[in-house]
Amino acid sequence: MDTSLILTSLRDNLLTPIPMCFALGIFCKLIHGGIKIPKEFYYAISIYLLMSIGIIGGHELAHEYHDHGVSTIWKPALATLVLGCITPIVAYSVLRYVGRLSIADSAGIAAHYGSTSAVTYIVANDYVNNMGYKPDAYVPTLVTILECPGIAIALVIGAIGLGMEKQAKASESGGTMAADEESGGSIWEALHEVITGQSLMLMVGLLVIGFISTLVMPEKKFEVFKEFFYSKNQIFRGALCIFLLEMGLVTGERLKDLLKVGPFLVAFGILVPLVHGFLGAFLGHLAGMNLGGCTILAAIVSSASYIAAPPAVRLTLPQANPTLSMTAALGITFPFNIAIGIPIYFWMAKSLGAQ
Amino acid sequence: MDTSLILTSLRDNLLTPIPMCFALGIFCKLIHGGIKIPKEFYYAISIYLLMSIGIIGGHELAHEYHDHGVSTIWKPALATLVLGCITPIVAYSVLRYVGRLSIADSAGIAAHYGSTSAVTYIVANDYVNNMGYKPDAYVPTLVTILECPGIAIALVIGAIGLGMEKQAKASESGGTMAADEESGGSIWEALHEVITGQSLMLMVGLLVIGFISTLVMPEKKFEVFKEFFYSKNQIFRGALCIFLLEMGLVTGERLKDLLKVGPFLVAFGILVPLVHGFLGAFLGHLAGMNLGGCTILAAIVSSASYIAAPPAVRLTLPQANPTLSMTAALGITFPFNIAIGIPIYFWMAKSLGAQ
Amino acid sequence: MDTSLILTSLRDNLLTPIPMCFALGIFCKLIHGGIKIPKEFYYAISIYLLMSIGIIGGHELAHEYHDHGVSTIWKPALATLVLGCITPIVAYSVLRYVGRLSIADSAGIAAHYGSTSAVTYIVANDYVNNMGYKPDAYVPTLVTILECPGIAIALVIGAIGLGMEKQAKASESGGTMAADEESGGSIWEALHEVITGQSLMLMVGLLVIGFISTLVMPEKKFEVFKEFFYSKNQIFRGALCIFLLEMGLVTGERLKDLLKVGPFLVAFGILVPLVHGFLGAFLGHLAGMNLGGCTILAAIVSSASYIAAPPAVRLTLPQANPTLSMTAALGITFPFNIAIGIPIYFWMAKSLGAQ
Amino acid sequence: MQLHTLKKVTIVIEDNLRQSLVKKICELGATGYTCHEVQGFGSRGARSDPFANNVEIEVVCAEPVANAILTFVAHNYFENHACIAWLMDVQVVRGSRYVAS
Amino acid sequence: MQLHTLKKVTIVIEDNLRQSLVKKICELGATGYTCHEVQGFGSRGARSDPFANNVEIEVVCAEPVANAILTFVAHNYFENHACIAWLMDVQVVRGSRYVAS
Amino acid sequence: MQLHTLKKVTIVIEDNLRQSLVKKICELGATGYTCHEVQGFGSRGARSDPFANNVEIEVVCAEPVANAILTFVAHNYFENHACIAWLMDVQVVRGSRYVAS
Ligand SMILES: Nc1ncnc2c1ncn2[C@@H]1O[C@H](COP(=O)(O)O)[C@@H](O)[C@H]1O
Ligand SMILES: Nc1ncnc2c1ncn2[C@@H]1O[C@H](COP(=O)(O)O)[C@@H](O)[C@H]1O
Ligand SMILES: Nc1ncnc2c1ncn2[C@@H]1O[C@H](COP(=O)(O)O)[C@@H](O)[C@H]1O
Ligand code: NA
Ligand code: NA
Ligand code: NA
Repeated sequence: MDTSLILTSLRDNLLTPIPMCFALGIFCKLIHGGIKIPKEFYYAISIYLLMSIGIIGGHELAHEYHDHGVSTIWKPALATLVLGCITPIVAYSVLRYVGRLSIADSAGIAAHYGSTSAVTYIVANDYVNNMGYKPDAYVPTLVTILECPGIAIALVIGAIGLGMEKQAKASESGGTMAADEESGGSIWEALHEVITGQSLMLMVGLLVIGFISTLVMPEKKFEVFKEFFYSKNQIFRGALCIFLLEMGLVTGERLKDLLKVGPFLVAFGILVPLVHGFLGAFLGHLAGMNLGGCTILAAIVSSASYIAAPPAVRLTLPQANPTLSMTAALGITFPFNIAIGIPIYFWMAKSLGAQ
Repeated sequence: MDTSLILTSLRDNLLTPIPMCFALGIFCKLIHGGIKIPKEFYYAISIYLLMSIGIIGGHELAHEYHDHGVSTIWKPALATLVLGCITPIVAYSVLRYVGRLSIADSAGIAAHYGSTSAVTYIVANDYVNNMGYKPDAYVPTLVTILECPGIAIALVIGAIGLGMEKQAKASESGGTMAADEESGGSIWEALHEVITGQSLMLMVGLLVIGFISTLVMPEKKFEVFKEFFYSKNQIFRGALCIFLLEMGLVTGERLKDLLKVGPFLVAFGILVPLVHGFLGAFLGHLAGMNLGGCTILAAIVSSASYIAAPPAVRLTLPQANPTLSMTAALGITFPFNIAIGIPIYFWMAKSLGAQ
Repeated sequence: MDTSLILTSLRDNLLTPIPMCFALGIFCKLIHGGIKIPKEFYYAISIYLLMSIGIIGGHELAHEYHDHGVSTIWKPALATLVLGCITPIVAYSVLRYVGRLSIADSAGIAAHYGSTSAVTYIVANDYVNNMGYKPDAYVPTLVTILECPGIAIALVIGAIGLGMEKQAKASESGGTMAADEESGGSIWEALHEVITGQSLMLMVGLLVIGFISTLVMPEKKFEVFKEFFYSKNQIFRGALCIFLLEMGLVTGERLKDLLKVGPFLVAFGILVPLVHGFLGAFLGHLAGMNLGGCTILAAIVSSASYIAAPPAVRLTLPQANPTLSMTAALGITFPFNIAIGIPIYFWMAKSLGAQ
Repeated sequence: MQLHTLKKVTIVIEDNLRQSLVKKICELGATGYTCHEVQGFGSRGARSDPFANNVEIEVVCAEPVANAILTFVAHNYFENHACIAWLMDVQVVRGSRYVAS
Repeated sequence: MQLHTLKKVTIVIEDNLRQSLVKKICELGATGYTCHEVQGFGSRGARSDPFANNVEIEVVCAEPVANAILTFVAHNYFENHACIAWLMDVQVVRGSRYVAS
Repeated sequence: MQLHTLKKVTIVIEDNLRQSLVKKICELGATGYTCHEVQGFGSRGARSDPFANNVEIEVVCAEPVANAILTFVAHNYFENHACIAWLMDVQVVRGSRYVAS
């Protein structure tokens, strides 16, 4: 695992159409270029990508289930759940006690880092497949498991923290301040929003659909759906190019916010994912996942949500500044993971002995 | 043709991605989930589907024409025309004299059931192909023939009915009421709207294009269009998944209207299609169509239009309540056909002796 | 090269789905039909087409570069640059001195004819491939070279012409009129707009991406992108059908403007492209291009831009009437080229001895 | 800045009536209009799916034209169609352009 | 043409608040609303990408309802959300329909 | 509800001028704007295809800024571009925010 290998893998990872489309998007914004992807096109592609993750994941899960029952999957599922609980706590602690951010901002950002980014999953999946290490069949299921709990825990931490702060202030001022219930929706509302939100509904819905129809339909008839949603990656990767172009445009627009958020958040957006990634690779390996699987688990654990988390945080912790979390998640961690993180997680998993 | 066969065929039909996507859409609305398909994406897919039906239909028609001239097609075409004239009359009679709906509502709903639904065609086509019964090559042509006449006839019935009612009232009140010409556009306007509307323009236009270019181009060069618009069904069925997801969302939203429309309309939306379907299978068989063809003809005759008919009815019979017709067509008959109707029509056609 | 050959090639070119979709669009507008392509769908397809031209062009350029270095490409590139400088001057002279149009209108239209139309390139490319004459691998690069200079030169001509006219008027009236700097943006702004505009950013950006990743990635891994963006033309030509349908709708809408613009502009829109096409075929042949390449170069040189040029002209020469240039470019030259021009350029190139 | 006081009519109506209504609006004396798609909710329920959405049409015009448009809309569409219409005063730049002679 | 003078409230706000706000607007006594997506720029920066855009909501209603809506919006959204809201008089055809009883 | 009377400028203009115009609007003293795509018809014909459509820009601001914006628009765009612009009074919540100091 020497440096030259990392460099080669970096080059093989970076100089391919998908990351370069992301770079083109950023570049275009920097020179005030005119690429404009209609929002509806972007949404259409993201619907397609989420459905693809779901149905293909369900399809492979059905094969795994058919062959091994739940014997291979329960440990990785448990590991993922544990990771979903640890990461928001790690993130919150660092933000609040090292970075000295406000309770709301710390919890808000922690919610993003406790959840996951579907595009990071896709790129990591492509990466390990390209390296020739087919990941375990149940990995897409882990993505759906990871989506929710981290957001829930971070929001609860935020609510408790704000409650205690208010009590502290109230007892300080000696008076009895009336609780201001109106500000911010309830956590249950926010969780309902996440669980029934577009990402989870489409991924879980199509996972179930893929699972059931694989068990019921003859393999040959399922083929056409596999073709459309994944096989040979044709449409899938092409769509990803366009998707990342738009992500690059959005990121480029937000790059100037990097200056505003300050060096702490930049360091946070790089170092905490590395820690989370290591935890992911480690627990994944303990749970018996293969090299491809461990790498992907590391990548998704390290990644920060920028689709599911923002509206939930906005609803429950409106005081949290969305610029901070979006800049960290989309402007720092996402490109870091795409460009450098994934090869590092691969190397971590390999060093830990995953095969 | 015992029950277990119907049950198996039901399961094979229902537990496949396309109907399950429809169910997911309904489920999502029931739990107030957040799946949102941009309208433009939905339109894009419907344009693609209509073009596909047209160009592939034209392509196969050209082969049929090349091999047999018009000898095989004139009888089915005539049968379809006859069915397009009978079904609105049946539907109107049931609605007006059994259901006691107003003239405008009866004629408006009859216009929907006199026309046809392209998606029902597609699903039926998939179904019979999956069962291994390739339909006759000219079937897509029948879809385009069926689109119009039923709407025209229902609108004429409505206009005459309203005219007579007005006269009756006038003579009752003994006075001479001035005709209120302003209310409602003319029938010709409405027919122009249907004939030059999106569905027919795209289907007929691409049918002609597919027909001509198949006759002129070498088969090999036409291949790429066939690939895109149909072959191996790859893109086609994938697009259909997304389309039906949106249809499910819309249907789910309207499900609560089911309570409002009352039990008569629910029964109407199930029983009349069964009657129409039987007529379709019967006349199709008489006209010499094969088992696949008869099943599809039954399905399209039984189906109700929810794209071409509504604007035409709105224009000519604005007094008709669109909630009634849309709930019946989209909320009752469409899912009934997708889920249960098509296997029944298949069984009908088979029982009638079609092969 | 007798007439019957032209007629056959005409029929083979016209009676294929792509031009017939264009015709369907025009027909639909003429009968006030209801086909409506959502703007976002149109944009999505044009993004896809531009990215395709770029990435596949870069891919083939990389092979060419790998095999021959720049030895084969520098002459055609130079020829293209020369053509980009000549054509706006030819067009301006004809418009101003034969057609007696105003300086602004002449320069504005000349800017459109100095640039190029990506769709004409695609159709010409399809045409020569269908005829069995694979064009030189570097041709897509020529498209990107041709996009800009013609617009720049026409805008400079317009600015100088207007400046001189103003001076002339000022000295005539004997007074000292203050220059009215506000009207119209600077040429630099307009050029920045063209260079960083959607068409060039996407084409050049993806050309670079295709070039680099072809050199870096193993051929097999690039395959999936090739599949999505071009190979076997499947998605590509299908998308083109829909794109041309919309172009037909827009053109049909503008057909009535044909009457307004008068016979001179109609003649201009047919004859000048023929001259430009001849120059393209001639210089291309001199530069050593093959028959397919010469035909395409002729087609793109003769074609007029209707995407990149209009906003640039609007910015710098707002006095120019956009109806004139759009009608000429989109209503006359584009359909002329698609229907008749390309076979003629093919015949020209063949007559000149290209092989 | 020289401004003319004119009327602005705003109509929110079922999208499929757009084409015939704007034609009528121009016939009634308006020199132009501006429109965009909207979603809505009212006495006839939600109008926000692909099978049922609305369009909002804005027309700047003189008072008599405004009255003619509103009368037409009220007479033809109020009974059976999803529709709302309102009027307000606006200060228009080069307003005389929008008063057909 | 018989016209009623009513108020029109316009609110431009983060799109993801749309659903809960329109629900509240109806609870506060409005009989309907009309809305469409917009892009915006203000003190909280640009709101024009898929992760952050706005919606403009128009409500025709009687003055008390308008006041209730504005108070609700000001109290709940002004501190932490991208939001602007304004009020104007409009002349509404069959205006009594939009005054809930 | 404390309301400030301010002006609202509405400009409907060719979409490709959007970027430069909103930049200018902010330079002239507006604190923000809201815009959305529209289709239109006027003296320069229909503007409703992908090659030619309009944008409607709304700006809430104090009267002097409104005048400056309208003057700029009239001077720069009226002669050669598809454009209409109008002004009205609006009652704005926390209106002082939109008066740049
Ligand atoms: N109070 C209101 N304020 C604003 N828009 C309304 C209001 N009521 C109805 N609308 C709009 O007018 C359309 C038709 O209303 P209705 O005919 O009452 O269903 C609705 O879909 C809304 O877009
Ligand atoms: N002066 C203004 N005129 C019109 N719209 C505005 C103005 N200021 C803000 N907005 C709109 O209100 C939204 C939120 O504003 P803000 O909370 O100031 O960021 C912006 O995204 C704009 O859509
Ligand atoms: N009377 C009008 N009422 C509303 N909008 C108008 C009116 N006239 C023109 N417009 C809008 O302003 C744009 C430019 O108008 P014009 O410069 O007259 O072509 C049109 O495309 C419409 O969007
Ligand atoms: Na994470
Ligand atoms: Na029917
Ligand atoms: Na040219």
